[in-house]
Amino acid sequence: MATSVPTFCSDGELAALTALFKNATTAASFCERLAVAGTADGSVSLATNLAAVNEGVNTFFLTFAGALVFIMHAGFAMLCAGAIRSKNTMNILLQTVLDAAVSGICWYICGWAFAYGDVGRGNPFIGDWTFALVDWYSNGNPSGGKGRWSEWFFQWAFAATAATIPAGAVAERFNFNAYFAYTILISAWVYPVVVHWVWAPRGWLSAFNTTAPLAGSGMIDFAGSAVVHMVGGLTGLMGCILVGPRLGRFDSNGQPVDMPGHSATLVVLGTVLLWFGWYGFNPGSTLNIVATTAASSENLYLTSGRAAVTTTLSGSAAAVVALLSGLVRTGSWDLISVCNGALVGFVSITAGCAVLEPWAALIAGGVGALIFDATCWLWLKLRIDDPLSASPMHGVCGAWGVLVTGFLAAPHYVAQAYLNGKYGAFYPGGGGNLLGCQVVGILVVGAWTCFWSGLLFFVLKIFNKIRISPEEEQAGLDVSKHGGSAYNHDHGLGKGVKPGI
Amino acid sequence: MATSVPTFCSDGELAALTALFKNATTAASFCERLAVAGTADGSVSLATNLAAVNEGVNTFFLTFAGALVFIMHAGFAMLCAGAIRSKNTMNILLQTVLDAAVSGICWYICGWAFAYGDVGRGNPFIGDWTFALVDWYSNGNPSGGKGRWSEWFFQWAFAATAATIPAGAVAERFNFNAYFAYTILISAWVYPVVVHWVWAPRGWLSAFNTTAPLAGSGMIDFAGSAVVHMVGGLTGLMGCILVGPRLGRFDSNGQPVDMPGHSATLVVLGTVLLWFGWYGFNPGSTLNIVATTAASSENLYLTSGRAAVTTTLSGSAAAVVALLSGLVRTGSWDLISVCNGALVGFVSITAGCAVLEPWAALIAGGVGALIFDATCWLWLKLRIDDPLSASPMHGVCGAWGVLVTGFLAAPHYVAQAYLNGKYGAFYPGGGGNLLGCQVVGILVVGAWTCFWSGLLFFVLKIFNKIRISPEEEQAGLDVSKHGGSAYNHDHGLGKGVKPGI
Amino acid sequence: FAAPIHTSVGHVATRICVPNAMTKHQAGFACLCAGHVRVKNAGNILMKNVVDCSVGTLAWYLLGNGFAFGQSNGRANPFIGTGNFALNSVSFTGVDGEGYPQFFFHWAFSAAATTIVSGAVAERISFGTYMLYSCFMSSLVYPVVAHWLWTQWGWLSPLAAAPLFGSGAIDFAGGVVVHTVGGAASLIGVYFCGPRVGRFGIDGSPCRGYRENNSNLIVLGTFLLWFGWYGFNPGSALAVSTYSTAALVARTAVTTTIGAGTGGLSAMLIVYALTKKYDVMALCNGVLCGLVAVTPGCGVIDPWAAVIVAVLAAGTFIAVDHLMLKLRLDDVVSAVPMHLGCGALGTLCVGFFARQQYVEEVYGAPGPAVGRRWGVFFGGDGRLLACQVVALLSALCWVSALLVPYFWVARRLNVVRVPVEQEISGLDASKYGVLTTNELPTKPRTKRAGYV
Repeated sequence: MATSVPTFCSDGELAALTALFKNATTAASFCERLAVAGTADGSVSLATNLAAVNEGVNTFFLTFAGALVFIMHAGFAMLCAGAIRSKNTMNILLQTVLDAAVSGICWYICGWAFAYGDVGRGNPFIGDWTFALVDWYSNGNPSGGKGRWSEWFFQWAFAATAATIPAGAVAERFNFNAYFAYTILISAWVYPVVVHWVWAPRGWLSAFNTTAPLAGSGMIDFAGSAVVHMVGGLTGLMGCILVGPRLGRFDSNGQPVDMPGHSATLVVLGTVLLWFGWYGFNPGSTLNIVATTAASSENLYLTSGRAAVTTTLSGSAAAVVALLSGLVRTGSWDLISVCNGALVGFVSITAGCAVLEPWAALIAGGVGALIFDATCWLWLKLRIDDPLSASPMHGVCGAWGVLVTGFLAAPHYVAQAYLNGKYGAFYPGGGGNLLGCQVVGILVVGAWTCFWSGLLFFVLKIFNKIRISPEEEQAGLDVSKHGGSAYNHDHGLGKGVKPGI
Repeated sequence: MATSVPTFCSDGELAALTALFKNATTAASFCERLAVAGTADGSVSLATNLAAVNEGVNTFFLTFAGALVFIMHAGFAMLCAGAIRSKNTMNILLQTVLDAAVSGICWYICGWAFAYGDVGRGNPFIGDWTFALVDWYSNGNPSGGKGRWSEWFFQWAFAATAATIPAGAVAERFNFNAYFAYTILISAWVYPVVVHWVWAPRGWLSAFNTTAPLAGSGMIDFAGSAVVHMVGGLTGLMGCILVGPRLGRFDSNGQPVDMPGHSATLVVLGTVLLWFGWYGFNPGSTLNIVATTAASSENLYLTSGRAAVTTTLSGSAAAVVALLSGLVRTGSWDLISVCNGALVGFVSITAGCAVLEPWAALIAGGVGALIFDATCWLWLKLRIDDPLSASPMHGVCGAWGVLVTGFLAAPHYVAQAYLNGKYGAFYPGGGGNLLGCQVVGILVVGAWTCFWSGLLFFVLKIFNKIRISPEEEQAGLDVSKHGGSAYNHDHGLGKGVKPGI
Repeated sequence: FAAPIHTSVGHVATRICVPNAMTKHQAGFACLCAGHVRVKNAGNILMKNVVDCSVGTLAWYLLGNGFAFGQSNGRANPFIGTGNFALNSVSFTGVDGEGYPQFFFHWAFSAAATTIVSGAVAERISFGTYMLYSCFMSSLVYPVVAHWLWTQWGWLSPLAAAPLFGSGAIDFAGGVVVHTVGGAASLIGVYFCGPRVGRFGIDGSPCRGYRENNSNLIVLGTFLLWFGWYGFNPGSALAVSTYSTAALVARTAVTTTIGAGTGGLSAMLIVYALTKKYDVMALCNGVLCGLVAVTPGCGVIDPWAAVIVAVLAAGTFIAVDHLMLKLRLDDVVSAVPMHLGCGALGTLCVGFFARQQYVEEVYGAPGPAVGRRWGVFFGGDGRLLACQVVALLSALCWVSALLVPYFWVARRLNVVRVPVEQEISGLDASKYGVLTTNELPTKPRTKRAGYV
């Protein structure tokens, strides 16, 4: 398309080369052939083109991965809907959809700013810049260069996931206003601050902090076992402790009464969709897939590919262990156990998916499944009623995932994915720095989350706004709050129960 | 970030250029601009960077294609659940989820090693290296360079698909232990060996075998009509022959009694999810989307793009043919026929999606649909009860897909996708080499699969472990084996049927 | 050499991966529609969705792709494409000839436009009429509008050598081409089909029980559609190989997200204000309205503008939905308010909110013959707005000109609806030989506690 042939040489250089080759045509042709490396006026350069292509590929990668993370909402919705009784289905579906919507707005207004708004002036505790994406276009952002829209999008998908996890724990009896309050609290305040600590380049816990990392190491939480899952799971735990068990969940002797979900098909659909989405969650967390130097590109794509493999193996191991554990406990091949097991495996590998060996992934998943079963048993003894087992799964196994990374993070993989290079205590020479950071991380993130969510739910409880009335609970939330039932299986002539619009 | 400016020239070269340009600054600038092509000490080179970027893009491509293949499990789960009676729903859902988990572990322990573990020492029959991903990081792998994690992941998704296909054929009456046995057998032994034959660079049937290909051609099975679908479908066939029909499927005169599935909505959801996943299955089977030379990149992306188009056309043609055939047979517009038709179209194009013209894809799909209908009719005459029609669909139409490729593989497309370049018998000059290899492939893969699965099921039958008791079958597997029912539409206070934990 | 390869890699990779997400769109529509119709007709609607995919593909392969993007000897006229039918002589090499991926991507778009109608006329249209309509839509109606707005020859296209009013109409991802066309077709279909038996009482007031059957399916469908939209909108950039297109792709993902979130929340709150119920259907509809409304402008507006557009969309949807019922137009899944109402609204909003630097990023800087115009609120002079209005009106005229006669003739021939007996017993049992839920009649009916 170009009207003039691009040339590498300035006029002076061309003249000198003409003198050298003793032929103007040869010199011109020589300079034209060199032009792939650049031109005298800088208008063409393969290196610039390649850098732009890199950025394009990275954007595509991150957008696509973000979309996969987003599809996890469909998974959560189906899982939650299937695992509760049909009279409260609409309520939980509403919450899942609303989580995505509300977290989008919160993340836009202040979430991103608290988490990553720290270019040149943030502090180790919190970011303070680019509220409401202001000046996003014209200013730089943490990754340098123009504002990376795709990064905002990807991180939003994560925030939405954290916000939607507690819904399962408090299902079937939570007041809708209380639900509204906590979803805003998490996505606008609790979650972004934790992200800043653990993932931002200046965060005090961050392994990306190269100036003053904690214990010379920082905490390794690759895709968010602590940041996403512990925050969501522990909020759910505080919620279901303070709201109390569902009516009739425990009989007068304190023995649990089974309340099976209404559709195993939906549970499986939800599980498989979550599994699918996890391949955006974990491999996508490299944030880039190519870079401008060969060595960093290699680190990125090996890390991302490995994350897919360890995720698969951990989930598989946990599902099989959960199947066998369920067989021992109940004597039947339990579908719900297997589904929960697979999800537990994914939660347990999320922190370490980039830095664990495949065999370590099997251990993380398998042990995670046992911890999950033990926690569920303990919760029932303590009369904590968590319909979806969200707090054992995300809260407790999230912590386990962070911990196991402190033991088993492999040296050569840590070197690929992180700069500080402190690795697991199991490997000779690992030392306890990383493990110490992981423990500190678990404690601090746990305390922060429990404090804020506990405070919120306690205040709501004082004002008696946390729980619906027993009559409403008996009738089901769908009828009492949402104007109808989720299923209208009439074969007749439209004698449905909903008022027509 | 760079502390010193990279330069193309050694000191001697710089001195000579300074003399030429009569100016040290010009000479230095000249060498800096050239540095994009490389440096004197080899530390920077655009070609190296580009190779790394390529690898990054390929990793991205393969990881997401693998994720798409994985979502086919959601499709299988919904399809199977919808097409059987609700009393056995949990059983088949459990199998589908467990297939993914078990195949992950089998593929880790020995599947990959049998299939692709052949660097520098494998034989044409089986691979023997990298069991349990050992030394994956430090050693090379078949694609050269460091271990490609994403390739393991992608191939696992294929193995899981092969393992999950038979579940539909033996649904509603199979013993769970027998199911466990065959899923391990397929994913650890039967399937990996076939993969080695047909896809590994040394496999005796492989079209990628450039040293001694069968008949100078090798068998073209681009995305696995034989490798994946025939293996799965014929295992299902052996299973449903040896386990016998469901109780009440044939009346005392041998006439089939209709046993409709319990939810057409789930069947359609499953079909569309499978359709979606197939766009990872077929286009992803190029394994790479860019390469280091322009010509090979072009071959890769044209092949991959074409696979998406032929897949779409074949599925559409088969769906329409199946609709019309159903209309002729039953006089009604049959939804299930259309869904099956679309899937048959995809199976039929899987072997040839990279090498068939669009019109040939229409033929492959349309004829496939008729073959499917004829096979289903024949199965009923023979009193073979395949609830999901998995064996006509995957087994028989898989063979058809391989066969049609032998006739209609287009010369210029074969040249793009394969090295040996033998094309279909329909085209002038094609000769019979490719067709011969396809026939040999069908026979050998069929015999291998039928032998192992037949042996397994025969042994199980001798020990009376293949089928559940008539009482259990009558009551439904969910209640008898899985401790409950898939659907609990009670609005009451937790009087569920599941035993408490 | 290397750079062009990467450019084309970007092209091909986007186009291959993106329609995958678009296929998810079909799954979304299927679930959404099946969730909305009464159980007795679920098989029918599912059937139509699968058929759209199949029949529509063949029509698109044979004719549609040629009318939309075809050329002969590098030329085409401003009104309609003229070559490359049945993928004939499409060039498959080089950067500009991505014939297969382009076919695949736009196939997914045309299937989306066609399927919109199936929900609106659900539960009563005859299958034959629908199938013929589906062919007609994907072979002629949709492709011509796509040609106008999205090709370098189209008379409304901003990519043209001399665009309309020096600007051309901006329809980034199909607010006119997909949604307005689909929505207008729905309106025509709904009008000519007439309401379902018993939908309106003798006094014209709507009867109960005609909306919503399974909220699980509706929510699943909503999420799948939302997911698919990340293929629909960001994918419309069609390449990611430079800084500006990369930023563009990502920005569309951001505006799409914010539009969906705001739309859902606003619709839910409006309905809460009206009925004091938190309504999951309103939320889901609101999400989809937000998505539809940001579609035409998602590449050229700011995040805050997406908030405003989505709030307006939620209001428009609810108002038009009520209006439809007042006019006794029975639109089963509210396709008209959603796709026509919000699609048109979004198209107009582009004329107000489009930002200069984004417009130039997407469509190129102004040249000697090619002007660039931007939104009225950013000091644009209204020419873009005028183009948007013209595009909207001409698309409406085109769809009406083709589909009104089609449905009119079908009604005169009395083949547009199924017989009333079949409608009452449900299409599934009478026509398709299946019930979607085979065990329902034998299972005990669900108890509806505390309700009459």
